[in-house]
Amino acid sequence: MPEVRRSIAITIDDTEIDAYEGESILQAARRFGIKIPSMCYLEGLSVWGACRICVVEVAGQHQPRPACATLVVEDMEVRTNTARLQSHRRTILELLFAEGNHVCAVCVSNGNCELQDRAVEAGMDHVRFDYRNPLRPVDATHPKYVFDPNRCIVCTRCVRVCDEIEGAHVWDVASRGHQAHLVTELGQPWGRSSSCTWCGKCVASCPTGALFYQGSAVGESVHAPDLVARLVAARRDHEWFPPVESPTSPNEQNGDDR
Amino acid sequence: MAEALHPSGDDRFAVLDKHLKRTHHAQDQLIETLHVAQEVFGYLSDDILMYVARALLLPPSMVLGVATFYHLFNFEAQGEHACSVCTGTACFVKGADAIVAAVRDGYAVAPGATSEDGFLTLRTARCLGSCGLAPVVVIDGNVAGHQDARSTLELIRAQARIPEEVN
Amino acid sequence: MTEKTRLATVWLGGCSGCHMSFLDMDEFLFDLADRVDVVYSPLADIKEFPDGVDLTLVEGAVANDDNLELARLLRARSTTVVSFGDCAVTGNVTAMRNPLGDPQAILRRVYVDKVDRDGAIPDDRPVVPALLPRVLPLHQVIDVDVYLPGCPPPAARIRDAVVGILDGTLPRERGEGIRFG
Amino acid sequence: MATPIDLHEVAERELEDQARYPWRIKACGSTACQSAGAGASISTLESEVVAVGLSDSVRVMSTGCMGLCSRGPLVRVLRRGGEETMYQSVDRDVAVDIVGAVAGRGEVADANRIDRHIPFFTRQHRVVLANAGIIDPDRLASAVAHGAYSALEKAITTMTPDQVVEAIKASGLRGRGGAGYPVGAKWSLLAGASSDQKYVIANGDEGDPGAYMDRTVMEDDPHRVIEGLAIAAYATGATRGYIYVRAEYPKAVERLDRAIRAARRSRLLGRKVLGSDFDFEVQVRIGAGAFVCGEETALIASIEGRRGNPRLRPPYPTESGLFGMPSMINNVETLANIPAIVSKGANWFSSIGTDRSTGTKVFALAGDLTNTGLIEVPMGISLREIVEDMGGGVPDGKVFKAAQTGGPSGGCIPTQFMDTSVDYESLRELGSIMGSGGLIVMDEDTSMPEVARFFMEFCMDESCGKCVPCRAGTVQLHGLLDRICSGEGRPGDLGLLEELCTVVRETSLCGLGQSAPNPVVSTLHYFRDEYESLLQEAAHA
Repeated sequence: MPEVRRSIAITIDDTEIDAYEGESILQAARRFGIKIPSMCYLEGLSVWGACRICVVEVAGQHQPRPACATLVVEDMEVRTNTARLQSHRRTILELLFAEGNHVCAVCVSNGNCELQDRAVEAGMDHVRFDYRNPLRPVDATHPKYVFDPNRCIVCTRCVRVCDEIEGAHVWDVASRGHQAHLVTELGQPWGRSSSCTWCGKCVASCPTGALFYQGSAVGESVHAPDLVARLVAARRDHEWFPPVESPTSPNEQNGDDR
Repeated sequence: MAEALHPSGDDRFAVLDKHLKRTHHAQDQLIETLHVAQEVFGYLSDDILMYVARALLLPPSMVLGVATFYHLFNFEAQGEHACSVCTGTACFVKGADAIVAAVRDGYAVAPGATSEDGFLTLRTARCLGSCGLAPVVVIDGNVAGHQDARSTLELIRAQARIPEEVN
Repeated sequence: MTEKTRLATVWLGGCSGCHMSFLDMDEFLFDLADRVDVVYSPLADIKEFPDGVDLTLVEGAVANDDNLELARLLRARSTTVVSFGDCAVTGNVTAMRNPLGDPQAILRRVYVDKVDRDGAIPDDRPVVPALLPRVLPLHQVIDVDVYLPGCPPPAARIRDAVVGILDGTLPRERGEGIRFG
Repeated sequence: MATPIDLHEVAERELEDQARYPWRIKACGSTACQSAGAGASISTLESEVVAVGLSDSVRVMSTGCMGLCSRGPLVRVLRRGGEETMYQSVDRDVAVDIVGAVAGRGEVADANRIDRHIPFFTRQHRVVLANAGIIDPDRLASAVAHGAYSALEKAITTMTPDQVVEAIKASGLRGRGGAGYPVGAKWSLLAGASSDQKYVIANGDEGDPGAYMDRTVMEDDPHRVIEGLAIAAYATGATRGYIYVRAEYPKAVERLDRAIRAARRSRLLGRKVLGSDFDFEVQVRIGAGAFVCGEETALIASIEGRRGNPRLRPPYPTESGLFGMPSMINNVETLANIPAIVSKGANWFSSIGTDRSTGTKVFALAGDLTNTGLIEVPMGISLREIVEDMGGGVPDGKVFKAAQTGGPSGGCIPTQFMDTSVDYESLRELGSIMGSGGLIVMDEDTSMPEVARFFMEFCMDESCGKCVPCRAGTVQLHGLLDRICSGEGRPGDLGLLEELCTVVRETSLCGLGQSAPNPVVSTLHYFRDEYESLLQEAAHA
């Protein structure tokens, strides 16, 4: 039986809501339909708190706080969309666009990309920083999937889903700082990895076009970020809902009128 | 009783195994284990990383992730000689850049890399804590203070001669 | 009747797709023609970028020294400059050579190494302009007033932006009007 | 099980032993003097003593840092009864002369004598470094003879854990690692945490370029760090401790390891410390070259054998730290203050320094100064006293431009603030921080945008890469500074630089990112004209 959770009254953007004890600002906001943009957060996975897109202002605190990793406290007053936050989010998105090689026009995730969507929401119509244009070879050695690090924002959703949900821990982050990048096993091509179970959860969880199915053309990649939350809920509550749409294979969806 | 030989016949594994045994194959000893492995083998090859991963029951990608996070681990064979130039603040103020440039040009070796002939590995070091003697270089483990480009190149040459004299 | 707006469109390092999309405005082009004089454009045979341009749409990234020269010239002679399409705004496909580094190496690979025989890098200056070391978005070379992303920007988006600029009603928040790709 | 050590007996025996020699020659064997050639001069001193037949009356010993590193190798000659002479630049020849002078044959050249009455020495107040350069760090008895572990004994035998925490609170001691958080408050947080297992951790991951205070303490007086950690454990209910040392300090690791083994043999560590009911085990853990591991949560991750990624706080380590247990991390210099506070009392300690910044601070003086090296001064001393009096001012007739404190997280203090009191609040008001104690003096030739670029390169390289503002923001900040410095700045660059500084500062995950913009903000504040003239040059080019 689900336990009864204590309610905590907080205010988000002048709306009073009853959050649950132990819940983050982001979780509470989403339950009440208040949109706070995020990137590295994925319901069902551990909190990473690194993209800093979900920063909000909490009354009494000088520094903005990540909504995904800040637990609600009685009488907390949160603002999610001040001019300062909008400006910070836009700058962070510019940093991400300048860091990799995000060429939306030729991307499998064009039109289905969280990074692209966040940029639109943030009003980012250009990037003021110099593009870094790193050289990052694509790994297409896996029979079923492709990893294009040019589009990777190191949100580690794939690392976490592979470790926490699938239990294979194929992925991890190697190096550090601006050289931090994803690796499978000891950095050999993904296709040679013996621990990959071909489950596709990493592809489903990827917010951008960094992970996709072999054979996907521009705009064809479909992610299913809610797959993880559904899996976690199913395991916890032993209630299995049929997926609303196919969570994995985009090929089955090619007939869709998009 | 002597430690059992590694199946490969490479008795350096015995040293690593001894460390693993002493630390009860504890996963939190990963960094120490990598230190020992590097000391024994000179650098961390894929085989060694896989060996450590298996010994500590850790995913290989996690071992690689940890090893590559820290600056002091090498993944390639190192040069016969090593020259580390301190680029801490005091050494920076006193002109460490010129020393790095001189060694780089003199031995055609980029900082962090080994010259093609395997003679010299050039490194830049975060503060060595000898700021009173800035700029400081370390050649094959010997610290030398108050250096400039010329004296550093001379020290490397002198170091290179030592084995000849011994022979 | 007020004087017509002097409009220029420029084609730098891009595929001309943005200009095609411009033409896709179809019958609106007639309405536009009532309000603007096209004083310079790849769609018109005008050799020199003229003085006193009110509004210039620039397609393409800055990829070679010709692009660079024209970008500076058009900036000096235009009141409002629009980065027109993803190549101008981000570098986009044109800038995909940047990670590969030195353009000479790329030229050699394309014109010499991959050619069966008698390959040579075309370098007949000034007919063939020299490539810049890196392809740059327009705003890294000159000041840009309005950004109009899209690859290409859909015709409706171009129309909204141009009308907004002409009427002085271009909103700050443009929603989907700024989506890349 | 070994019987507990009788500290008084060991101390007495050691002092008697020392008194047997009419002469003692102490040679600094610390890293700085070693790199100036101390190894050769020490062996010459030893062989000369034998050669002149004075083995029975002269004892040569290698000690830790004597402070005036720029003039090393340093040697002190002590005659029974008190007379003491200090020598500088002791090479083999001077070493021969020193032994000759002791033997009554000849003299050492004046140029090699150091006047002990110069402000560099007289203005110091040594608490943390009280034994550095005096004891033999490799011998427990030598440390015990100079008071080591008497404070631990006092705490265990005469004070309750609460009383120890109260004493630290009353002393006003603040964290010496940078931020200056009140130490007593941290201790009571851990003391109040209920758990079967708690950890205390000494942070010896001193990473600021230009700072080597902690290394000196760990190398020259390792027992003081261990004792401080043991007292912290006793006061907070922890039974296990770690000393996290950066791998660049192999000698510190070696000495700490040896000191821990010696202390355990004497029942100063281990089960039933000094015969009491207090159990405490200590382990040294070695980093592997990552500045960010100085950050508490990254340090914990590193001890656990993971990537040194900081994580979000709360929960704070005192709630959930190492292996998920309540843990407390104190900086090495912080812990080295503990024995003196317990021994001499909180009042004695708080009488040193200022009201809100009590005690002393060790600084590593470096850069464009006549005397560089390690000093320990009371808080509240003016920057002018440190730079001009103790440091001997800027050499070669050059003019002082700025002092940099706090390393890559700190800022520059220009000449108009030379009379500022050196304490946590005053430095913060000037846009710098106390930091761990690196103090680098720059003369008129130094380009401040270059200095900012240098520190930003450091932060960029040392960013763990987890959060976007730090990982990608430091790269862009460095790029902006790089092009400004190389004369290719663009008109809007300063505005962009400032905006990005704000974003990185306000949205980064941990202290490294949050403070990375400080050197830029500080130099922009005081030396904006240098940036502007670089941009003007670029515009005209």
